[in-house]
Amino acid sequence: MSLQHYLADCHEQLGDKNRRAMLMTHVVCGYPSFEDNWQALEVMQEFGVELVELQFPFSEPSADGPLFVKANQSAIDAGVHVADCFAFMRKVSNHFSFKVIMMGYYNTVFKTGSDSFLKQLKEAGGEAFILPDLPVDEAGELHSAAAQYGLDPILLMTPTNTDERLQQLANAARGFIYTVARKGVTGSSTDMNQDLAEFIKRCRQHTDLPLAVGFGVSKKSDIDFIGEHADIAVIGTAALQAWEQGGAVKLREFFTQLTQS
Amino acid sequence: MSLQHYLADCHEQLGDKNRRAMLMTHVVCGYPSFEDNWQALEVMQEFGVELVELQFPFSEPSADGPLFVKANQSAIDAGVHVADCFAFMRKVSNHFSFKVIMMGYYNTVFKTGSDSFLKQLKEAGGEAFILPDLPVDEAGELHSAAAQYGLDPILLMTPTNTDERLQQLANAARGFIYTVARKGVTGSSTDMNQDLAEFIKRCRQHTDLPLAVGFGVSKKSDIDFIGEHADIAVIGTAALQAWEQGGAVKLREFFTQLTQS
Amino acid sequence: MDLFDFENGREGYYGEYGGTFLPEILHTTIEQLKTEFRKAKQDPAFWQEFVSLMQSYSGRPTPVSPLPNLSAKLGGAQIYIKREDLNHTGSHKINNVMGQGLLVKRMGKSRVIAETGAGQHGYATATMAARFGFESKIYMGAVDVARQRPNVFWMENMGSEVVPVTDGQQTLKDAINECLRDWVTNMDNTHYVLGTACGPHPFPEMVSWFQSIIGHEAREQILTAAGKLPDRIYACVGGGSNAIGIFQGFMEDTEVELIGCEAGGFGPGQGNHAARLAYKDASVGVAQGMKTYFLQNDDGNMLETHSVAAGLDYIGVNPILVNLWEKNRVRFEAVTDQEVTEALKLSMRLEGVIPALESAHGFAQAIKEATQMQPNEVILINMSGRGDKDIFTIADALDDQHWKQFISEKAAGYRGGES
Amino acid sequence: MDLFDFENGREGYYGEYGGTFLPEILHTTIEQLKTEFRKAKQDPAFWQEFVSLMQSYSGRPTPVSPLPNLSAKLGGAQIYIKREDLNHTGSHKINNVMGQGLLVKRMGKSRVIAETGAGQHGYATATMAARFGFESKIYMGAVDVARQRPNVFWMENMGSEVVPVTDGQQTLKDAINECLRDWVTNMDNTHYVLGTACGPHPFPEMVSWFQSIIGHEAREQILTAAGKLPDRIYACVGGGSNAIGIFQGFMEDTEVELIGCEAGGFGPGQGNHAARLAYKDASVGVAQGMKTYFLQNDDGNMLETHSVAAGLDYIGVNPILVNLWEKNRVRFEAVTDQEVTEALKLSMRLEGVIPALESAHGFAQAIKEATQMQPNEVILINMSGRGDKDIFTIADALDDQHWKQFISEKAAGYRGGES
Ligand SMILES: Cc1ncc(COP(=O)(O)O)c(C=O)c1O
Ligand SMILES: Cc1ncc(COP(=O)(O)O)c(C=O)c1O
Repeated sequence: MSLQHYLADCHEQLGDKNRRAMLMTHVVCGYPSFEDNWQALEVMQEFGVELVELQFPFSEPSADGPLFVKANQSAIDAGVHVADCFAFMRKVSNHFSFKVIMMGYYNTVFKTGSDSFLKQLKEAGGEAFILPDLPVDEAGELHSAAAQYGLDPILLMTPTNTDERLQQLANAARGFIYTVARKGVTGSSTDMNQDLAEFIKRCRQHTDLPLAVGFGVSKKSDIDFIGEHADIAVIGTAALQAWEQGGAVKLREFFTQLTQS
Repeated sequence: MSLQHYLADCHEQLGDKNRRAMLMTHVVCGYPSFEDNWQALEVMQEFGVELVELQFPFSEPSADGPLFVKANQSAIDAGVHVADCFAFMRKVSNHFSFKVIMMGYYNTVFKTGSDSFLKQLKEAGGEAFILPDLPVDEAGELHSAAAQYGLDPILLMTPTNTDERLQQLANAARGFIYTVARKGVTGSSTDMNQDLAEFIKRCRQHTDLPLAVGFGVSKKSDIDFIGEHADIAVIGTAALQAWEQGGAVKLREFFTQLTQS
Repeated sequence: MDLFDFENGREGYYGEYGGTFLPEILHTTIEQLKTEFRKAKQDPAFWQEFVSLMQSYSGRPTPVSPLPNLSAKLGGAQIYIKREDLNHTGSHKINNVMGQGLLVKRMGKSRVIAETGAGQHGYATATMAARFGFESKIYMGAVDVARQRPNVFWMENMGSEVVPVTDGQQTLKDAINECLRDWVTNMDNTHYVLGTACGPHPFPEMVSWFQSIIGHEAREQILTAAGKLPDRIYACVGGGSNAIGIFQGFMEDTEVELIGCEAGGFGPGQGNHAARLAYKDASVGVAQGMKTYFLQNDDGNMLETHSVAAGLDYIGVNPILVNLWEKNRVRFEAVTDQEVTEALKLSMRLEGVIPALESAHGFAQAIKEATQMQPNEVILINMSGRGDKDIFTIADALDDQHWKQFISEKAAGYRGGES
Repeated sequence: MDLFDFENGREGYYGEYGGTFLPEILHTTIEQLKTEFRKAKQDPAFWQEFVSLMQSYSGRPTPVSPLPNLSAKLGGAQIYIKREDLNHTGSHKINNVMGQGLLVKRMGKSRVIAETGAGQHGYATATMAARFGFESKIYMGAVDVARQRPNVFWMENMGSEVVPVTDGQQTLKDAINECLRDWVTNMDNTHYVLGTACGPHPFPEMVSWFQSIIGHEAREQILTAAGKLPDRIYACVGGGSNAIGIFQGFMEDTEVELIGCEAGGFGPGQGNHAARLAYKDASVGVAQGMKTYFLQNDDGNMLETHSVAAGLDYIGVNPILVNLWEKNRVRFEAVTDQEVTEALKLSMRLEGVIPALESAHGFAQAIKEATQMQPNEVILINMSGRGDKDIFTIADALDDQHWKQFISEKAAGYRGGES
């Protein structure tokens, strides 16, 4: 089943009752440790997240905010390699019911070799990949190869894009689209407002794919907003912050407030 | 009696028996104190020096070596003024039998005003002045004025001078001539050798005035050498060094070795 | 050979290298920059404005000086140096920065950001910002802030905010990441003044263009001074801007050998140096906005690098130079810290010139090769900057005891409350 | 007006000032110098050699830069600066030094000595000595050695011996005395490279001649840049070499007002400053080889002086300038330390230029006067040197806490054995 169909199914099952948006969460592979990751994923599973990004740590995470930068760096310092990330992904995709997406920077793919990387990703049970520093103009070959493996490239749409560009992105996108709620890097909170709603509407005009909204999602009201205007809420930094504050307990608290009805 | 006649008389009295050269010694006014100066002069008197230079301390004693530089500086720091030097000179010239010569830098004269300076010098019983930084070319007016007061400008002849220049110096010189035994500043010892003898001979060709030899005179053999080739041995740094080592006692020892027969 | 005709149809690519690898949110910004840059490049009045600004403000043309004593001592080729050290702010970095300043004015932006490693580029940017009246923020690895405090002092006094970057290795590459983070947030009013011929297109082309002023001047000057073209030209390569700057004057002169001199640090071996091409420790990757050779491990994560010269201590390299290297148009060599220190001493003693530690890499390689050349051959070295602002680093490199004592006494004075 | 025709028949005199007041032992040496200098001055090839050396080695001509932001902010005259800071070694001192170097070569001497206060002249002399292959010794007041260690570091590294002078006030004047002492000993093979337009004739004339390159360039440049002659020219006056250097370009232009800016230090009052003419604390005297105004007491002994700028902290002044002052051709003003610091801050912030503390005296006086001038009037300031080598002094003057912390950490690092 394709990612897009999976999400359509999820959406249908969800109905309108419990919560308004599907959820995509994020862990940085090996930070603080793979054991921590696993426990965090168990909590996420409890709360029924539909998608999880596993970030492959990179030494130059220039699109990330301070918390993820530190997480990337710590994981590398702790000796986390690409092979470890794939091994972990395989365990995760075998065990959990949510779908797993690789997130990282293009050099990880490039250096591993596109084909080798995609093959391993497929074998590890990944569904898609998000590479924020690989613009669509540079991604042609990778996307074709991915298609052969049935892997979806997740593209980002941003408030600064022209309509023309949004259309170009839509044409290349598969699975779903990651709409960036604001300028800046991951981390600080976003004001979910009319501007954002209009930006999402602009995106919607170019694609039928589900729309995820990311960057700074941290509150119940954010989820409600995204449920109303888009499809998937991306929860990144806020969850890691909770984990750092108190592991599974705090993370559970965080998801409880986020998903309470 | 003019300085030149005084020296001729002294020379005659000396004969050839006790020592070969007349002596000119040096004190820096007010260093270490006027009392020390006085005691030093008493010792010098004991040993029958014919001439004494009283150096008026100057802040920029660029022709002096380290010991005199320090002495000049200390005297100024201790508050020695030009007026104090004249007052001291008057006392000295009243009390002692040697003749007194002002030594210093031209700015002391210039700043006091030439006429005022010469007048005070005369009144203080000075016979002459030595201003090592006032070249003969710049000294015309001062020398004329000095002549009116019966004061002698003591000029320096140096080994670097041409014959022409030596003649020019000889023409302007009065009293005696200070021949500089070597390049450099006061202080370190001089090798009294054939070169020096020849230089003195060159000077002699230009003048009948008594010739003093200065810069680094410190040993009996120097005095002998000077006695043989010139007229007056100038004892500067070496005597001050003795004084600094042990006051009147050491100074007396110094002169004893210098003048023993 | 026009380096920038992109005849293969891939704008911003030099052979396999270059490109624009940036977050989508910067797409519009970078397109706008490309457009403005293209317009400026096609407008002869713009270049004229640039040249006359550099003349009146920075003292261009900088001269080419012969080094007769060094040449005589080595007994080989006649050595000349192009004097980028005589620029205002003391290095070639000002060429690029003033050029970008003019572009910023055209784009109507009011704020600039810049990364800096050695501090020279930050210093130049702070200067430019003061002169153009821009708000400015300089990102600098915390390690570099510590080793280049004098530059920080001047940047701050010229009104720039200097932000120490504590991520990663806390050096140049991390400062670049931090600039990108600022830029994705503030692109509306902010231009990122990249300091070397690296990063996403159009930066390599743009920086190269502004720095080509070095090569154009130098060609004419060396012809006058030496009566012939140089046989070899040496330039240190950090990001590669001063090298491509001087090389561009001689691209058509195929008989002129071009030599890029990288930071050999302690010598070969991962982590010991910052030589991307001369040693065998780097491989092709994509980071910091571009595809080029990087000092990276098998996972594509960047290695630690080392050089006595902060300005050469960088993981990546100018993609244009990589292409020229593959085409055998530019030879790459690495010079160790120790060779650099020796070259520095020689040039101070024999010629009274103090190259920056970066530039001294070019001197060192030239010195090695000059002895094997003939007295009728000519060497030109790009003296990209002056060393006197590196006093702390150079004093440490020379292990100068007087200096250490002076610093200790100064510190004691501060503790005692005097200033 | 030819300053050097000595029509009154007294060679080396400017009105009542100047002359040659040296120990007899130097008579022959100074005569020989006068002769060689006279020959050189009458030989157009010599000046040509000088100019081309300065072009290829020091980057001359240095530009004239407009300061549009400062001018706009002050709302008065249009301000321009002559960029002597862009010279090799960072100040105008190199002009004089390279010129004397050429003379030394002509005289066949092999050793040079020099005094230095701010360190700039010593630095330039060490550079020249390295370049010409002369042995060299630099005398520097011990107080100045302590406050200008970076310059000492470079001098030593260029092969000069730096001798701290512990006599007197341990500053510039004492270093001059010490040079004279060395010279009376070693005149056979040694030339004394005096650093400013002071001392015995022919030094004031000689130094002025070499420095006149500033004024000759500047006149042409300001005409091009501003379209007219400047209404006023400001130059700081230590010994007076940069001032007489720029003024000489405009001697015939009687409509151009020339303003010498002295070190006002803490303000008027003996011992508080180094203003010989602008304040009333100096009088005529004879010292350091010349007759001129000195800061001295009634006994003719020199006073303590003070300035934030070591290079202006001097008891005497160029006799040529004194004569021009008496003739009302040059106006003298004094600028206090505090005004200087403010001017420095303004020029850094608004224009990205860092004048040496010495040069900042000219800036400060111009800033004071510009506001009362009309926008169609033009000011030219001689920026005699760059401030970045004064970092220790400037950081202290600005009481920079980061800097103090940096120095303390650096010192702690040295104590800990790291370097
Ligand atoms: C003086 C100097 N030279 C060279 C470099 C290296 O940069 P690039 O290779 O871009 O010229 C730097 C960088 O800071 C520098 O300051
Ligand atoms: C930069 C600079 N300007 C000015 C001066 C003052 O000297 P002068 O008056 O001879 O130009 C100095 C002296 O060291 C200096 O270094």
